[in-house]
Amino acid sequence: MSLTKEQIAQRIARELKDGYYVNLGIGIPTLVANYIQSDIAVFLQSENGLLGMGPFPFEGEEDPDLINAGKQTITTLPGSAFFDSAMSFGMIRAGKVDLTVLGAMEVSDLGDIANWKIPGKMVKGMGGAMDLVASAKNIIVAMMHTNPKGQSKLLPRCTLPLTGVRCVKKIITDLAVLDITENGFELIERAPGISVEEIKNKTAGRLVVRNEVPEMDLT
Amino acid sequence: MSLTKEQIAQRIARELKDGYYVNLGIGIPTLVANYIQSDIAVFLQSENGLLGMGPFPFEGEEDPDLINAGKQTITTLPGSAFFDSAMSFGMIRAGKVDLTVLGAMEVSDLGDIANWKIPGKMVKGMGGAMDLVASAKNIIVAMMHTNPKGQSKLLPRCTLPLTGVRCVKKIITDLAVLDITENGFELIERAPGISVEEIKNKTAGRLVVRNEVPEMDLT
Amino acid sequence: MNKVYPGADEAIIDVKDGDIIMLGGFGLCGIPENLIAALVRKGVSRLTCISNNAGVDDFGIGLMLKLKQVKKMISSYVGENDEFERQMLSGELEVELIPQGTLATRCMAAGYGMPAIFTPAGVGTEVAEGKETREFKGKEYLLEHAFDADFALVKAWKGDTDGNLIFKATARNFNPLMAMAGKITVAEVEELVPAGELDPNNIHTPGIYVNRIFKGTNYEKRIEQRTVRKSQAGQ
Amino acid sequence: MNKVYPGADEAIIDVKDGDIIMLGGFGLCGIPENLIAALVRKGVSRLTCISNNAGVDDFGIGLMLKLKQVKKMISSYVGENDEFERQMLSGELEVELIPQGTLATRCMAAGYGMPAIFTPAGVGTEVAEGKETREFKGKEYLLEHAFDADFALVKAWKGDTDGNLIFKATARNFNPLMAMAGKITVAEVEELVPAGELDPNNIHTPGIYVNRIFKGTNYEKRIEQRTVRKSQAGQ
Repeated sequence: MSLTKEQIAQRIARELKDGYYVNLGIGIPTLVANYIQSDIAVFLQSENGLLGMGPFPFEGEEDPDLINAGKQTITTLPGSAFFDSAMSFGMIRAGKVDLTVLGAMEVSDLGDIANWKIPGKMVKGMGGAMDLVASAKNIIVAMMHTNPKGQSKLLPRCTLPLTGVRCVKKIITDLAVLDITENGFELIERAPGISVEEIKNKTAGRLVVRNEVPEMDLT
Repeated sequence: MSLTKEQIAQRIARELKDGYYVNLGIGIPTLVANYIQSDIAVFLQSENGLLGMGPFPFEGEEDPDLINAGKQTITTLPGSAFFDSAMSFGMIRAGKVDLTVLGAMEVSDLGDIANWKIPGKMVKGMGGAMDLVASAKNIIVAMMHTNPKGQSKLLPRCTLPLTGVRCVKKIITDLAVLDITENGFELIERAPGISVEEIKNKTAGRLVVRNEVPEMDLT
Repeated sequence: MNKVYPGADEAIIDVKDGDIIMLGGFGLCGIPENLIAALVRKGVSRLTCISNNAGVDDFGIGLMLKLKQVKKMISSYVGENDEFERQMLSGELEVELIPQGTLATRCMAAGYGMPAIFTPAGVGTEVAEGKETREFKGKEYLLEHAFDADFALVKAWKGDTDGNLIFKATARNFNPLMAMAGKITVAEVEELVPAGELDPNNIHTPGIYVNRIFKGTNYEKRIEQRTVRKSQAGQ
Repeated sequence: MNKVYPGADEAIIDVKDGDIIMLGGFGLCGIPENLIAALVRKGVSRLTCISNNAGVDDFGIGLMLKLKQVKKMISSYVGENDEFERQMLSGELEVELIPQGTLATRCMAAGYGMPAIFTPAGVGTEVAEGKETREFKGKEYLLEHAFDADFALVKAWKGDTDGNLIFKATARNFNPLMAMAGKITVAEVEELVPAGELDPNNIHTPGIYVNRIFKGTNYEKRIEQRTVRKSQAGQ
């Protein structure tokens, strides 16, 4: 069965290691925060100027001066620090953020990503995404394997305006975990009950399948 | 009579205007702080990271964590702010410092200045001087008109390695006040009792003298 | 020397039609509410606004968009505003979208007297079109120029009469960067104190960067996405 | 994850001969006294040291110079040290003098992921020799590259167990810039507190930049130029 968004987030959370500084994008990536293992320390960076982001505030405790990059009211954890946007993107550019998780409209089998513009239709802007994908050492894309029309979002080449070139390292979708390799998408894990065949059918870009592909462990 | 160092500082203090942010170099320039008119507000910038530098501390109140760019113990005035060295030179480069006063070994009649190195003899380093002279809108040099051997320090061309090119606007020496103009040093004021002739004799670079040259008013 | 102004209207008295204006804030967080209201009252037009976002339909820069005071927006994200989208798609409004880090760093560059900076953001994308690129240590960067703004309008939490500013939490965002970058910088603050009352160790923007300061009033501080956990009792 | 080290010796255990090391401080103000002492004890040699000054004969980096641990100094001002001058004039010590603002900004560039910056400092002087220049708006600038340091050793006033740092007064100087610039950054602090005790609004260096932290001991804080006014009674 294909994963829910919550399950995608849950699987991504397993990529987090003790001591990691992590930037979580809007959408599915934000949900990752709910599944961080309790035995590791992870610091969430919000590019509007915060390290050490905490959960949403309790009702009535919202502070309009304390939001995340998705403009949601949040809290801070002990050890947090505020800074300006130049320092925020400074630490991103300098590679101090260990992992960036973000959504995408399309990913190519070269690791290109498109997620900021649909010409003639939607132009919200790239926000901090272009800076993040150009600088992060490790970029994981969290998205559905296909768009609402059932078309693959894993392509030989992106059709939408790019956000970044050859930058994505790993993709975690509702159907699979895939690494970007020299030979294209390499299938690493399948969602429970999803066949390699189905993943092949729904992946438009080059897909590499080696031997046995294990099912994801979401326990 | 030629001015004392204190009197040079006193004359320079008259160049300060209300609301000015001023950087005072080591030596005579430091003394300028003692002669700021009481009816104007002047903010002293110390390039090691302070705006709002105050006088020396009272005995026993020295704080080793609070020094000026000359490594002297100092105090702060109300409204002061500390910052790091990048911001300090950031505000200097951005032209936010209204006036820089510094010493010199040589000044040319083009406004070039040399004050950081005597090849084979003295190499202490340029410190912040090169940044200051490259960026300040208004640079006044405070120095003796001649060196200890009696040779002019106001030259057609500097003989020592330069600190900056065509940057000095005004020179205030023990003998005279001179502006740097297209035609060289223009004599603006004489020290009390010093003749135009003496200044001519002690100025090696091009000197422009127009009509009457008033004596400095040091009252 | 007096930097203290009675209010927003006096502090922007010399803003002219066609000026380039930076406005601090991220979303509606930390925006100069009083100064925006004064720009609306003044009715100044053909402005180029540099601001990370463009407000929402009925708040922030959205208020100026509604009155067509803005000729051009330079932003990184504008997805919260229908009127904005309408004007942009109809061609009434010129829009330059740039990466958020590039926006921030071009402000900082202006405040630090650096004419241009190098950033990898946007390399290989349409943002790079027409721009100079350069490789350093095998990685490609874009050359991006410092902004040149007539006014920077910022909002701080506390300020003193010498113009020193302290920001609160994530309402800091672009405010200190823009404060350094304007030819004339105007700061509105929630609390204005005499010089000497703020700890010089904790100043975010030294007064040298601030030309005018006033105490703002009636802060609405609208929240865009009110997200909460259930009441503490439920935990 | 544990960033807290028992002391200076453990925190620099992997510094090797020939490493490039940044050391914070301006003169003797804000220098990492404990870390310098540990480098002396460790006896590492052929170091390249990036530091605004080179200490005095018997304190600060001067202690390392005396033992000939330093192959090259990159500084802006070195006029307080006879042994330094002797080694430099005899050719034992390589010295690169660069403008102070350039030194500071090249540290910041490293911490901000900017490969190079433009500065007017040194244009037309011997500092510009061999360097690329470029004109922006009629003014000439030098292209200067970000530093690349194996270790940054800094001294802060307060720090927490997550590596967040707060500096005091002008002991801040180069410390936060270098803290951002090292491949590995080690901070010694006068006061080390549990994460959560420092006000997140007042952090100068966020912990993301700090790999190791420890509580320093026996701070001497030597004053180079003790300048005072006569006692208050005399005023």
